[in-house]
Order: sequence, then C-alpha cells, then structure tokens
Amino acid sequence: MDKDGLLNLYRQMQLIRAFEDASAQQYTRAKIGGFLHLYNGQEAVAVGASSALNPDDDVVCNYRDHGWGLVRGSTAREVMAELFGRATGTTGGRGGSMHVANVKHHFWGGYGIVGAHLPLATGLAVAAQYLGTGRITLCSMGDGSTNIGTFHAALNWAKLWNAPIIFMVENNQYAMGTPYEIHSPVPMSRKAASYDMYSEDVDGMDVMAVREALCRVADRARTGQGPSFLNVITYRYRGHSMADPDVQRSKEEINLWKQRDPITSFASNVLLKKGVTTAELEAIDAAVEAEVDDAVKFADASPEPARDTLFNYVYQQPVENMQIDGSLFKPPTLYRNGHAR
Amino acid sequence: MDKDGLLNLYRQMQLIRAFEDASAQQYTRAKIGGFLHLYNGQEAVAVGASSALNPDDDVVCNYRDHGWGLVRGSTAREVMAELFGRATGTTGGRGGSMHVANVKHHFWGGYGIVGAHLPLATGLAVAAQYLGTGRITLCSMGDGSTNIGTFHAALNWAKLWNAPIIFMVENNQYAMGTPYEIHSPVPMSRKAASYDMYSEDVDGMDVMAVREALCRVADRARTGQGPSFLNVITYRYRGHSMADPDVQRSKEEINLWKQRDPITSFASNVLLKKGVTTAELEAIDAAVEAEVDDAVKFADASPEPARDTLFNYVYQQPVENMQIDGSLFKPPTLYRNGHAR
Amino acid sequence: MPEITYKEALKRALREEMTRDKNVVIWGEDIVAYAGGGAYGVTTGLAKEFPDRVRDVPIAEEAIVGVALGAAMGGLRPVAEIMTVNFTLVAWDQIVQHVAKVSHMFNGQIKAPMVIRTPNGHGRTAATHSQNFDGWFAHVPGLKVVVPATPYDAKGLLKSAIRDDDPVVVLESINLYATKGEVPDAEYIVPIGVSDYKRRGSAVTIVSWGRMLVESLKAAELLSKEGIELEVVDLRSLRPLDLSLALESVRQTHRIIVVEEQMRTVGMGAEIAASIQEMAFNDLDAPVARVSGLDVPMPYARNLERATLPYAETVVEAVKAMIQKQY
Amino acid sequence: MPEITYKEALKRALREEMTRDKNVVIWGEDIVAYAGGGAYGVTTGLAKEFPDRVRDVPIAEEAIVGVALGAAMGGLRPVAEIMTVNFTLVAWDQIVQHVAKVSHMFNGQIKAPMVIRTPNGHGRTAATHSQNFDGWFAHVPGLKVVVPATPYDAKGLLKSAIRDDDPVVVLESINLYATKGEVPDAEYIVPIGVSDYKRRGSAVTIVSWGRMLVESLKAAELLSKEGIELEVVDLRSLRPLDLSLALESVRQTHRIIVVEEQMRTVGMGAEIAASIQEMAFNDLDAPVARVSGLDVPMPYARNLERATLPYAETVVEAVKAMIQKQY
Ligand SMILES: Cc1ncc(C[n+]2csc(CCOP(=O)(O)OP(=O)(O)O)c2C)c(N)n1
Ligand SMILES: Cc1ncc(C[n+]2csc(CCOP(=O)(O)OP(=O)(O)O)c2C)c(N)n1
Ligand SMILES: [Mg+2]
Ligand SMILES: [Mg+2]
Repeated sequence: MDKDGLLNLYRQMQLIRAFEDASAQQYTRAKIGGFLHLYNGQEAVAVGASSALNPDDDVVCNYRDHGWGLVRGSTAREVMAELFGRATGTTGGRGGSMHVANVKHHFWGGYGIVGAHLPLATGLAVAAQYLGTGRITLCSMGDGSTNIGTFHAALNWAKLWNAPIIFMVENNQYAMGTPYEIHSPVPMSRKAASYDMYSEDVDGMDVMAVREALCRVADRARTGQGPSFLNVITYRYRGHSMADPDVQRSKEEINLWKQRDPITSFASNVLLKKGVTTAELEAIDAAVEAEVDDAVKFADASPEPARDTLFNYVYQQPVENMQIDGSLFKPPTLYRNGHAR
Repeated sequence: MDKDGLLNLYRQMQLIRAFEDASAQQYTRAKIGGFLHLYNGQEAVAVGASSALNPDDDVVCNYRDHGWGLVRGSTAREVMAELFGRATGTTGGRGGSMHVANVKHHFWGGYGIVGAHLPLATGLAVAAQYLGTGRITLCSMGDGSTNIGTFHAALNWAKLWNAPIIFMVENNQYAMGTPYEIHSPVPMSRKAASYDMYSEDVDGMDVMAVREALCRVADRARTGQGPSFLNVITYRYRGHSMADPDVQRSKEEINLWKQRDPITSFASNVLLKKGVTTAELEAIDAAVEAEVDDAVKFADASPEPARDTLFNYVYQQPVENMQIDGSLFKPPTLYRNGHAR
Repeated sequence: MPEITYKEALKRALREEMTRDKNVVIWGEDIVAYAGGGAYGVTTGLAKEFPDRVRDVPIAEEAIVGVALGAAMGGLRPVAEIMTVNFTLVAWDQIVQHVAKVSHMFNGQIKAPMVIRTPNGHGRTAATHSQNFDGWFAHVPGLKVVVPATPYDAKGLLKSAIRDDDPVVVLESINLYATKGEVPDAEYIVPIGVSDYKRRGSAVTIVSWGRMLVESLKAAELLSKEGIELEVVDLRSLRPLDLSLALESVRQTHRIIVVEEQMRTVGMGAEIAASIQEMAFNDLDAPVARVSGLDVPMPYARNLERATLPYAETVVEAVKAMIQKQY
Repeated sequence: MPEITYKEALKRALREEMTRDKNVVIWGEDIVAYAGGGAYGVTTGLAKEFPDRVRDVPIAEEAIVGVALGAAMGGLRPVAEIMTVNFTLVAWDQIVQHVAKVSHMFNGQIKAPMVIRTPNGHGRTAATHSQNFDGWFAHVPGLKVVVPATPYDAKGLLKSAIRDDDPVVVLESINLYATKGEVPDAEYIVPIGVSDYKRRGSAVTIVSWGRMLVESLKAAELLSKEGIELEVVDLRSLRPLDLSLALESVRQTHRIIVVEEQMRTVGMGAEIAASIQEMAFNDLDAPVARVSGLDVPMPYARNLERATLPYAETVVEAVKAMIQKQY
C-alpha cells in the first residue's frame, strides 16, 4: 500500500473516532435519541476490512454501524443527519443510528436484531454467485451474536452452497454487559469448526493485520473457495450504548486496551516509521475535526422528514384499492348513513 | 448383561417392528390418519439407548416416536390407541402419532417441529441439575434436524451450563427425501466440534454398540462432565412417512441396509452364540405378534375422546371469568336487546 | 375452458414465471428429491426443467426466508417454499422484522421482490401441524398477502406475486390442492388486492377466502334449496384488504357473516367485523357475525378435529341463526 | 400508602416470589452483569440476593424460551426475561407451538408454569425495536397474557403470573417503568383475567390497557375540564379477556372506544370491537371505534415517531368526533 493509501486508513479511523465523539456529545444534548452504539476502539476493524474490498462488494453489519457507513460511501453529513433523524440522513431519518445504509455503494445496512442479518448476507452472496457478478459479501457481527440460531443456520448454509462470503466477528469480548465467557462456552476461534470453515484469528487493534486477513479471505471467496470466518479481537472504549453506565468493566481493563489504540499505534508503528510527518497527521486530524463539525451543523440545520412521507416505501408497488399503508380499503365516506331500520 | 436382559432387547426390537408393521397396515385401512412416521430399521437405537438409562431419566425425541413410547413405559395398546385417535391413547387421542408421551415414566414426548425440542430437552437437564435429582436427559433427533437454529442454540447452551444431557442423532441419512450431503456440508461427527462437545460415532444397527455408547456418555452426564453428542448411524426401511412414495432411494441401497438388520443380526451374532435357542426367539416373536394384534383390537374397540373434553388442559388453572378456551368472557345472554335508539 | 387442479394451477404459474424471468428461483425443503418434487407436489418436475434454479435446502426456515430475502435484495426473485405455514413461525423474526421492513426502514433503497409460498391445512395432523395464521400475516405492513380459493385465482395471484416488487405471502390451502376449476391456457394474472363476488344473492352476505370460501359456496348451495340466497364475497387478498364489495353487498343484504378458518380470538375475522361495523353501522340489521375455528390447539382425534373447524354446515347454521334472530 | 415506581413494583414481585419459592429462577440477557442488572433495571440487585438463581444467558431467545419451558416441565418455575418484546419473534415458534401447547397436546400430562416477562415500548428506537404484539399473544390459547398499567397491578399481576400453573406472558411497558403509584407493603395479588374500572363516567366508555390506559386517563382529565366524563376500563389481562365491565359500561354510555398501541389492522382492538358490537349491538349509538397505532414500521425521526402512535390528544379527538357525529 502506498503512502496515500496508508494515510487514508489513518484518516478514516480518525474520522470515525471524531464522528463518534461528536455523536456522544450530541446525544447528551438530546439531538440524538434512542440507542446510540459507538465504535470507539474498533475503528481498525471497519477501516482495515473495507480497504481490502472492492467498492462494489456487498457489506452488511449490525447496529454498531456508523463507522461502516463512513467507510462504505456515506459522508459524515449523511450519517450525522441520520442520527439526528433528518430528511438528509442516510435513510431520511427512518432507520436512525442502528440502521444506517447506503445501497448505491453496496452497503446494505446495519441491522438491529442480533444475528438476523447473517441469513440476509448469505442471500446476497448467493445472489452474486448465481448472477456471476464476481462480488463477495462481508458480514460483520458481534461476539454475542454467535450464540443465536441464525448464526448456525447461515454459516451452515453458506458452507453448503459454497457462498462467497466472509463472516467476520468483531470480538470486543462483551455482549452488552455480558463477558464472553458467560455467553460462550468455547473460544471464538472454535465456532466455525462445525462448518469446516476456513478461520483466522486477527488482531483487531492493528489495521494492517485486519486488512491483510481480509485480503486473504476475500481472495478465497473470489476464487470459489467459499466462506470464511474471522475472529477479529478488538475492544470498545465506551459502554454498549450511550445508555450503558459501563459499570461492569474495570478502568484497568479499559486502559490496558487503550494502550493498544488502533489509531495511535498505527501512527507510531507504521506511519511515522514510513516517514510520514507529525505535521501531516495533524493536518488530517484538523481536517476530520472540521468535517465532523460541519456534519453536526449540517445535521442540525437539516429539516425533519415531511409528515406526508411517513408511508412511503411501506410498499414499492402500489396496487389497486390500496391504502397508503396497505391496510383496509376505505370507501370515500367513512361513516355513511344507511337504510332506516 | 444377562440373558434375560439380552432377550428383553430382542423382544423390544421385535415389538417395535411388529407394531410398526401393524401401524402401516392400519394406516392403509384408514384407521390411522395424518402423518405416520415408522421406525422400521432404527429399532436398535431406541432399544439400545433406553436400556442404558435409568427408568426415571428424561427422554425427548422427534415425531418418529412410537418405538420410544414402547421402550419408555407405554404399552402397545396405549400407543396404538393413540394412533387410532382414541381416548385410551397415550395422550387420549390428542397428539396422535407425532406426539406420543408418557410423562409418568419421564418420556416427555415426541415433537413435530424439527429441532424445536432441543431447547426443551436442555431445560429438562438444567432443571435436574438445579434440583439435584441426578437424572439425565436423552434428546434424540434426526440428521435433518442439525441444520436449524435451535440445534445450535441448544447445544451451545448445554455446553455453557454443563448440562447433563445427551444429544443423539438418529442419523438415517435422509431428511424426508433429502439426502445427507444435500442438507449438510460436513460429516455428522463434525457437528459438535464448535461446542467442544464429547462426541462418538455409533453403529446404529448394533443394539449393543448403541447401548455401550450410551452407557459411556450417560456416565459422563451423571458425573458432571456435561453434554455429549452421538452420531448414531442407522437407516429407515420405509419412506419418511406413510405418505412418502420413497422413490428417491434405490432398492439396492435399502437392501444393503436390510442385510445389516438390527434384529436378525442381534439374534445371530449375539443371542444364538450365547446359547439362546431358536425356539426361545420364536416364542418371543409369537408373543409380540399377539401383543400387537391385541393392541389393534384394543385400539379399535376404544372410544373416541368425548366431545366435551376438547378444551381440557388448554389451561391447567382456570381463573375467574374464564371461558373454557381462555378466550373472551361472554355474558349470560349473548345477544340482548338494549335501549331504544 | 380446461379444468385443472389448484395444485396444477400453481405449478403452471411457477413454470411460466420461471420461463419468463431467469432470476426467478425456487428454494424449499424437499422440492427436488422427495417424491419427485415437493411434499404436496406443487413443484413436481420443475427441478428437471430448471435444474440449478429449483433447489432443496436444509431444514432451517429462518435461513430459507432470510437467504431468500438477501437474494431478493441482491437481484433475484426467489420463491421460498415453506413446507407448511406451521413452520413459518421458525422464521417469524425474519418475516416480520426483515422481509416486511427493509424497504420502508431503509427509505426505499432496498427492494425485496420475493414470494413466500406456504400452505395451510389440516387432515389429522394435530396441534403443531394444523394452524392458520391469516390475520397474523395480514397485520404486517410491508407484506402483501394473498389467499386463493380457486385454481383460477391460484394461478393468477401467484403470477402477480412473483412479478410484484414487494414481498408477497401466498397462503395456499392443502385441502384445496386437489380441487378442480377452469383455468384458461392463455396467459393472465389476477391483481393483488381486489376482491371478487363468487356468488350473487340477497339474503345474507358472506365474506370469506381460501378453504372457507369453498365451504361457504357449498353452504350457499344447501341454503339455496331452502330459498335462501347468499351473496359470497371472496377477499382473495388479506393485505391490501379490499372490503369494497363486502360493503356494497351489505348495503343490500344488511346482514353479513365473516367465515374464516383461523381461531376466532384476534383472528382475521375480527378485523373484518370491526371494520364493517365501523363503515356500515347503519346498514346493519344484525351485528357482524363470525364463523371461525375454535380457540383450541387442534387435536388429532377425528371427532375432535371435526369439532374444531368450521364447515359448510357451520355456515348454514350461522346463516339461519342470523336470519331468525330479531334485533 | 407508599408510592413506588412500576419498575420497583415488578422487582418487589420478583423478590417476594423468589423468597417464597426456591424453584423460581430468573434467566435473561444482561440481567446480572449489565448496569447492575438488567437493560431496564427491573432485576437490578436480584442477582446479588439470589446468586445462582438469577443468571445471564446467551443471546438466543429461542433457547431462552425453550430452555425455560423445559425447566418448567422439569419442576422449576422460571421467569424468562426477554429484553424487549421485539425479540420474542425470534422465539415465536417456541412460544406458539410449545409453551402454549404442551399442556393441551399432551392431555394434561405436562405443566408449564413459566413466565415470559417482556416490555413493549418506544423512544426513538425505530422499526425493529418499537413494536407491540398484544393481539398476537392474545390469539394463542394456552397462554395467559397480562398487561399492567399501574405499579399496583404490575406487582399483583406478576405475582399471580409466577404462581400460575400455566405459562403467563407479562407485557410490561418501558414507557411506564418510571411512573409512580401506590403499592401497599403488605402482600397482595391481582387475579389474572379480571378487568377494572380506573375511572367512572357517563359520556363515553374507553377500553384500554398498558401505556394507552395511562394516556386514556390523561385524556379523561382533559375532557373532564370540558364537562365530558369518560368511563375508563382497564382490561389488565388480554387472555383471558374480561369484557364484562366494558359491556356493563357501554350499556350506560352507548358509545365505546378501544384505545390501543398496536397497529390497527388485525390488532387487539379489532377483537374487542368485533366482540362488543356482537354482544352489545342494540346498546350502541355509534360503531365501536378504535384508536390505534398507524399501520407502519416505526420511523426513528422524532416527528414521524410521534405521528405513528396515539397519545392522550388522539384519544381526546376521537372522543369528540364520536360525540359530535350523529348516526
Ligand atoms: C435478537 C436480539 N436479542 C437481543 C437484542 C438486544 N441487544 C442488542 S445488542 C446486544 C448485545 C450484542 O453483543 P455483540 O453481538 O457482542 O455486539 P456488540 O454490541 O459488542 O457489537 C443485545 C443483547 C437484540 N438486539 N436482538
Ligand atoms: C421446522 C420444521 N420444518 C419442516 C418440517 C417438516 N418435516 C418433518 S420431518 C422432516 C424431515 C426431518 O428429517 P430428520 O431430522 O432427518 O428426521 P427423520 O425423519 O429422518 O427421523 C421435515 C422437513 C417440520 N416438521 N418442522
Ligand atoms: Mg460484543
Ligand atoms: Mg433423517
């Protein structure tokens, strides 16, 4: 990877970090509501993984999806506006934080139901296989998502049909507040054993390691060698969501992981060693700060979705007699007077 | 095992065989309706497995359950009456062929939804563990049931909580008409690998092999070593159910398996060698034939369940104002005349 | 016009649409190997005609629906066969949270042009295998739900379903698979969301669909001999729900009965009764009545099964009770 | 009487029943480690008091419900917490086919004394996390379904649920967790299946439950200022469904509105409307009306979320429309 490429990885990680910090702030100002799951600490995963894919490869992830949105073609403005619930957001304020999507760029969205997106992702891969598009699918999920039935049903099916898909666990070692060993009986690296699926453990705090692993398994998928499983070990710095007081993890543990911060370690271990200057990095830092500030302003100035759009796309294809919501046909006058009894 | 014990295994297998043949006949006479899944060929599995358990161990299986009913405390009369849909059946004609049960003897029933009984069975084991009863749970299933989500959710949970349970696949190599390699991507013996679960392959045409394997894993469960997985390789001689024309399997394949018939091979390889006489076996054969004939007569002579029992046990505990079906409270006169308008 | 079975009509719809559009694929349990193709034979032979497009899948309904949805998002038009409606419950999250919602939630970026074909039915198959969830499907915005009662409608609605850009649930009826009816050889479709008079009359309006529509027509024959002429409206779709004919009819008859197979409490009929009384309050000479399945898990025993579901005689009784009763 | 929150009332019920019966266990996601115990804090602290009886479980709702059912069959009285009602869909097969049926299908040989506690709610949580399935649960014979609206009822109904020999679904309301009300220190239970007048009046009858009951009472306050006195019936249980007070009331008021949170089409309100018009046909001066959620997946945007669900003002409008309208 050339210098520009490397700097771009740095820029993307910093953008996500700055974006998430700003989101947290806007949440405390009640500009953002509902569940807000932040990606701080995990930046190397989306950034490294995405960098190994083609722009038209299909990506699916869970609700911790802002970073994915940002690396798969959405602007900070669009994602922030979504968090604000505005018409200019990635889904026009429909999906909110958990359901960012950018289908034009083959980012099929974040999904809020644990594990439920795995069959969908498998279907995308199967469609690409059938249509011969050459595209592959990357399906990211959390460690806590590996215990539910759809995990099994999807991995099993993908193996059976040799689908071009990568199942990537962003193993931050907690499912909400539940530590890994309370929710899972075996090491993560073992969880694909029942499918004879090619599997790797990856250091998720190292963006280059993530990138390289993804290159390997993407190549497998593209060359007909079928699905792979990646256990990407990472950590989130913040609570599960902004609602989480994060009492169950010790300060020590969090600090230990912060010492391996994906951004600063990439800067010092790779970039500076390759001759990038501190000034260059500071310029990037300033640029992303400005980008995020602008995004917040943009979001705040954006209108709410119009009330009359509420029912748009409940259906894509209206049919005769159909109410906007697909419910009951209603005659012109709702209550009319009938015959005398 | 002493001679009586061995002869009892023989008797149980013959009873099941005769029972199933009679069931098939009664089905063609329209005495039995709905789905009828027969156990011919698989007799050694239920008989061998059951013989290794204590009488109060908990057993759960799928809808192919007549054999299980017969070895876990129900009489041929009771099971046949159930198939006839009569008040004297194992569930009073409620459940029919797919839902035979005998809870007094800890046989918790056959279940019609593929894979759905695995969490239930895990719960029985967890309850036994919590209550310290020392009982273990045997959960039998088909090979086709290992691809659905509940398979994973249950095995995973059982391993996590170290539940005293045996997951036993009666691997007859077909799910309805779908051959194993079409429905599963890996050999069955691999399917417990993701749970680090103790696993054995077992010859399901050999009643003693099944018994011995069960003794081993039952001991593990009883001594706190947690759940096990058994891949019991077997074959069903008949179609999936009586509705199955069984066109997809070749006569050759079926005949090959019949040469390894669990009953005749047990007779010639074990019993006769241990000095049992042909006359003794013939006496048993005649006795089970008579038992099954009697069961058919009993079933046929039994009354249908009374119409007024229809709603019994929808609820076990009635509450104030409750209709028999738990639905709407209905005032004494359904339509009354109100005020004039 | 030639007469064919409801089952054959469905098969023809599948064949024609597969021939028309190579992105139509059919995935389901036991639709290739078993018994020449399909537990109930709707797909028999299709795997031979379209080898890589008709595939047996693992028993894992959550994946059948979810993989089909993903494939629909990715450009195919999958027809997912769920062997019977009972097993859709395993896929309920996928259907309600995902199939129905991806289009709206992602603001129109995603289309899910897929079909879930699945039959209802009974026949001594007991509690876990004899259910009807008509109203549950109809509750879900984002789904279209069709419920053909005749071979003609079965073919025409299934073709519409496959061509539709929204997910369509096709609720077939096992107990109707063998019934025969006229189906033209020439191509046609039946539009989704349009109800149909299946019999004209003036005494009482019957609103029904699927198997109970057929029972209602039998009841109409019986009552006709006594001079009571039913008007029978076939809803054909449950979502969108077209009550225009039912309302038109009740304005003439002033009495209306919903006839359904589903259990009564919060079933499909509840919606229809609630809506009709709301929209035709002053037209009614009697409350909207419901003939429904009893609120009880289906027992296996022949007599108890028979007692649980409505039949033509049940409809006859309900009509007579309604006519005799003065309000 | 001391005032406590709805949430605290639930916790007290759990604590008292766990103290009374050592076979009561609580299993759920994040009820031990997360935030001191529980996504919404109902179980906070209980794991400390009952260490081996309150357990965090893997995220796998089909197993939470299925394992709890098996354990109930085997002698425990599990309280399964499903974090929110949205995730019950993952366990839908277990709930409908197994929890609800084992007792009847196996002819009374099996008891399933278990509780599924799960909250409904919304709060900018968008389509997958803001749903209401009241009518779906109420459709299922074999389940009992309670829907407390006040701290008093929350405690009393949950205690009844835990003691009941049948499976009971307790549909709590996230949006009510922080509301306060009087709850006696002395032990009491509220029987399942008994509705309750929460306000007396003569103008219009409101039938409601859960969050919308509270909104209906707010509406009653607003209307009272204009001299319109609502009579408000709290169903408290949806199955068994006790409409006796609603019928008694409508015979005085002649007008009745069902107020529910669920989406309208084939929701719980449909059953109530259908039943009331059937049982009180001649008492009605107007059709039974429904105030319901709109038929649309819940959007995240504040204004669209607000537009989707009914509130006190929606009830006020509906009451006024009903009073003004002549039939
Ligand atoms: C089926 C389902 N059950 C429960 C939840 C509630 N929930 C949301 S996130 C979460 C934890 C998931 O943890 P993990 O998969 O490790 O992802 P992470 O948040 O760490 O990225 C839970 C329990 C849900 N969204 N879906
Ligand atoms: C969830 C679900 N899907 C589909 C079916 C229909 N079905 C009944 S048995 C069966 C095949 C099961 O095969 P296997 O598990 O190998 O058991 P076997 O019949 O061989 O004992 C199928 C698909 C069902 N009962 N449940
Ligand atoms: Mg995690
Ligand atoms: Mg099999």
